[in-house]
Amino acid sequence: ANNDMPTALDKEQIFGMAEKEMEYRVELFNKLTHTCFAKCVEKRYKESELNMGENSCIDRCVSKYWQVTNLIGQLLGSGRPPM
Amino acid sequence: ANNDMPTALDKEQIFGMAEKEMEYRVELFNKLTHTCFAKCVEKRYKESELNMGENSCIDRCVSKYWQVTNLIGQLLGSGRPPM
Amino acid sequence: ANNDMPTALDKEQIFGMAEKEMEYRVELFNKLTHTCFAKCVEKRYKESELNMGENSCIDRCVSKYWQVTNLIGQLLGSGRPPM
Amino acid sequence: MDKSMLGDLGSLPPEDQARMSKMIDQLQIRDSLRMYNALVERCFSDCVESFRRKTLDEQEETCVRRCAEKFLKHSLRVGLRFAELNQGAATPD
Amino acid sequence: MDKSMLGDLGSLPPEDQARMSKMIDQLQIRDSLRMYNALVERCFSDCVESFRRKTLDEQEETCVRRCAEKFLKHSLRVGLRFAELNQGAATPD
Amino acid sequence: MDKSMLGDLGSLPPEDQARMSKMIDQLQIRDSLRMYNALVERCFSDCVESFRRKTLDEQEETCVRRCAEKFLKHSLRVGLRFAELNQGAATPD
Repeated sequence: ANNDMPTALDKEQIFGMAEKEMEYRVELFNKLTHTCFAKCVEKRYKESELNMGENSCIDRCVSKYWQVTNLIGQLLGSGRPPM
Repeated sequence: ANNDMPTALDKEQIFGMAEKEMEYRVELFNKLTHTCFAKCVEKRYKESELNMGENSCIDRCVSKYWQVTNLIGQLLGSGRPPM
Repeated sequence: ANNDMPTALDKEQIFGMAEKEMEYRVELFNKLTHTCFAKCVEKRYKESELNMGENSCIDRCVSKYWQVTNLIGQLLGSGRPPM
Repeated sequence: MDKSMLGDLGSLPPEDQARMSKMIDQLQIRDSLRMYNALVERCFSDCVESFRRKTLDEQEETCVRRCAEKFLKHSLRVGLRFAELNQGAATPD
Repeated sequence: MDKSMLGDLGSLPPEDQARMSKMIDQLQIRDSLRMYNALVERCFSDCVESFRRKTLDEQEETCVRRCAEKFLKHSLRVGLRFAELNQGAATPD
Repeated sequence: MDKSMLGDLGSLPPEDQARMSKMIDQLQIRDSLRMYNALVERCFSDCVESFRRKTLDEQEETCVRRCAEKFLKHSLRVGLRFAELNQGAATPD
């Protein structure tokens, strides 16, 4: 669908947008990581391994965070998936 | 007073400073927005409208935040308004 | 040891890395400052001077923060000191 | 945030206006993506407490929707008040 | 974070690929330094409470080590899950 | 933060020194504006609790002043200690 887009916008803008998009992904990943660590990992740090409960909490946390990202993306009416 | 400033500094520096200044304004606005949301908006989210109490709290919060920005700007001796 | 490094990497990359490195130092300093302020300075703000207890807490806080930075740097296996 | 808050470009020569305008566009794109990230983080943190299932339940979804809508209304209101204060404080150039 | 998460470069002309690749490298360096800073801040905040001495005691040091190791394992796991979701959501270009 | 903390430029050729110096200046401007924003946020959050009036009362104003002064003194002290540790850790180039 967007085969000939590059002729329409100039290249600097395309690279600028790609850069912002990647910064956004990195930030999404970092916020998700820190939020799920705070929600799932026991702060006493009695051991250096993640236990089973923490691991399954992390998986569900990532999944729910992803859903919230999509849900809010729809509300903002971007019309495209957040990634 | 500063009519002929552009000749003194080179253009790159002017654009660089304008960019920093704008980043600063965006960050001020974002911090203000997040701080006043945390101070004024009820976290239970029982409805999607802001109620009267929240609205007037927001207005006062913005006003006070602005005053704190000015007050600290004076203390820092910038000699210019923060915006 | 690294006398002739500048010929190997191109200059843009060196400046790019120097910039990231400096951003990292600034961020380290800022995080340290905010963390130690939160840990050591009394939030009642009864006076505008730091008292003796606060001052010695700050010195120890900086020292310990520094050690944590080094400790985690070793764990990450960077092989170089964090600064 | 509203473009007008970022400065008055009227007094610049055209080529500088164009450059400044591009810079503002870039800042706005970055800012809106950051806002999106911050909104997701806030509403997730406020609304999702349980991790016994991997999908949002109805209550969580409702909470997230309201949180996001409230935040957007809030943000709009702050923008208006902020612009008023800005105008009051602005000095003629 | 894994480079592949940042996008598919295969469809670009070579010189653009090179430029994009450099940009990604720069972002990754910045990101890993930020991660390092954030990890230090978190483990320091969680593990160091007392300021009666200027050196870490053994208990604090153990806590910091475990905190950092746990965080790294956590981060790895999040990366895997995130990549799966990303792939599921990806549309063919 | 002090410029000297950001690195030793003595060993570079003059044109690179100039470029590096400009880069440091840019970082310092950005950093001081961020510090200003962070200081406002912190002192506002710590000192302003009531929103029944739209202007600061005397007590809030005093609190903000002291908070800002304390933070600046704190920041100065941290800078000194940080520089000492930095020097101790510095390896000759």
